[in-house]
Amino acid sequence: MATVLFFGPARDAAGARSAIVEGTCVGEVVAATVTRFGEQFAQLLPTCRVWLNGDPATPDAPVGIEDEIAVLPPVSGG
Amino acid sequence: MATVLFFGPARDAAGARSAIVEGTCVGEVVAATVTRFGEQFAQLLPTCRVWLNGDPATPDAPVGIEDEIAVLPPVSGG
Amino acid sequence: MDKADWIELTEGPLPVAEVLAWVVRPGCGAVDLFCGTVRDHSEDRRGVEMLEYEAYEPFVVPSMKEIAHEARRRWPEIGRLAFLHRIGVLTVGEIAVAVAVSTPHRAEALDAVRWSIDTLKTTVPIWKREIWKDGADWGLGATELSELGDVGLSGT
Amino acid sequence: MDKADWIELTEGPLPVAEVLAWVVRPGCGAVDLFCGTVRDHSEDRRGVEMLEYEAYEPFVVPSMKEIAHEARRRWPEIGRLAFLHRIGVLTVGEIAVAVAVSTPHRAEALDAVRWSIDTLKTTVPIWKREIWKDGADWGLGATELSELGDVGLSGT
Repeated sequence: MATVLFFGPARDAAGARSAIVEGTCVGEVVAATVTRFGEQFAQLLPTCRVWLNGDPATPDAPVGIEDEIAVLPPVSGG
Repeated sequence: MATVLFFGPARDAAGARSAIVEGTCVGEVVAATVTRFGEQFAQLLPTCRVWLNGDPATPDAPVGIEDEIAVLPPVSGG
Repeated sequence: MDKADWIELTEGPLPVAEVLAWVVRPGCGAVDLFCGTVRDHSEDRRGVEMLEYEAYEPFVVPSMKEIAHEARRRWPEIGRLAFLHRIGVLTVGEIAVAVAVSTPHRAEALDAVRWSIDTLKTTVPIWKREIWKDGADWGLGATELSELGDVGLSGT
Repeated sequence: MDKADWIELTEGPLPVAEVLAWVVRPGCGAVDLFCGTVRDHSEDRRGVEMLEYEAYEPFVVPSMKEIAHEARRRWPEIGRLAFLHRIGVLTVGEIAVAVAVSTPHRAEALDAVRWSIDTLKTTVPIWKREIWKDGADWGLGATELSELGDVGLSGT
């Protein structure tokens, strides 16, 4: 279980800024978001990077309630 | 005969900002400056560009008292 | 501002005149300042009136600091360096991002600014939403987020 | 300032903050501003305190206008463009030259500024004298004056 943050287009696609999502590692949590947030979000996800507590995450990284996973779509700053 | 202006290091070498110099064309006037302003100026002259009334001059361009010849050493603006 | 890098994320107008004065150093003869401004169009979207920038806020400054660190590694001649980005709603003509660098000679300042803004656009977690007369949507031409390591090893 | 180019030779401090605000255009998302500042050293001359710039004054603005014209030919995307040069005595840290350009996208602004400052340094009739504690002499690293045509046909 971890907090997942959605940014930019991923927020619109998920319909939420953040959510508590089940799972014991990053990969499980991300898989659960796909089920929960539907088709539009699932389509966007492959273009997104996933960070764990501010750093790029590997799918097998373990997570708990204190952890923050961020779903980061293609950026457009500047 | 034309007015000759000296800029930057050419002014120091000639010891003057400007001078009225004899000659009926640019080449003659420039040759006369060499005689008149000495060795240091003569050494600098090959690195200089010569303009007539604001445009690059050819040696055979005729000149008169109204004309302005400028001796422009390597530039260092900016 | 005594430190050598001025790195800031802010909701207010970017103090670019102050940045420009701050970045000048006695040992540097060149300053380059790049500003990204809000444009009234984007690809085929005409009449863009505002942009709204949002960020993964806690990680913007750290990410810009990494770029600054890498820029100084590549151009050790850099005197001062400033990266500022604005978030929130901006209208046409307002400055969203400013990158400024001073170096002894001009080539390094120009190179460092170009590399920095290019890198900032692909590695800093910021998104823009374009708002025009009849709608709003996320910025076109977004770039998949890169790690600095990915871009850091190519070029120069 | 309604005209598209701001080209000026002046004895006073360059109004760079004003230039920066002026150069922004609604259709342009990028502004680049390069400033050449007075440096406290030059090659092996340490402790430079002041620079004195002199110019063949009547021909500085025309020469900068030619550069502006050629820059617009090369980068038709340019929105506004400013070239300002100062003459007289300047102390360390003061701005001697400013080049600013706005374009829709950033690559063109950066390219146009680089080409413009490089060209300005070789085609505009200006000379600097360096004044340090124990002496004064003309700037090192001066470049033989070129016609814009000479440089205009190479590159890009």
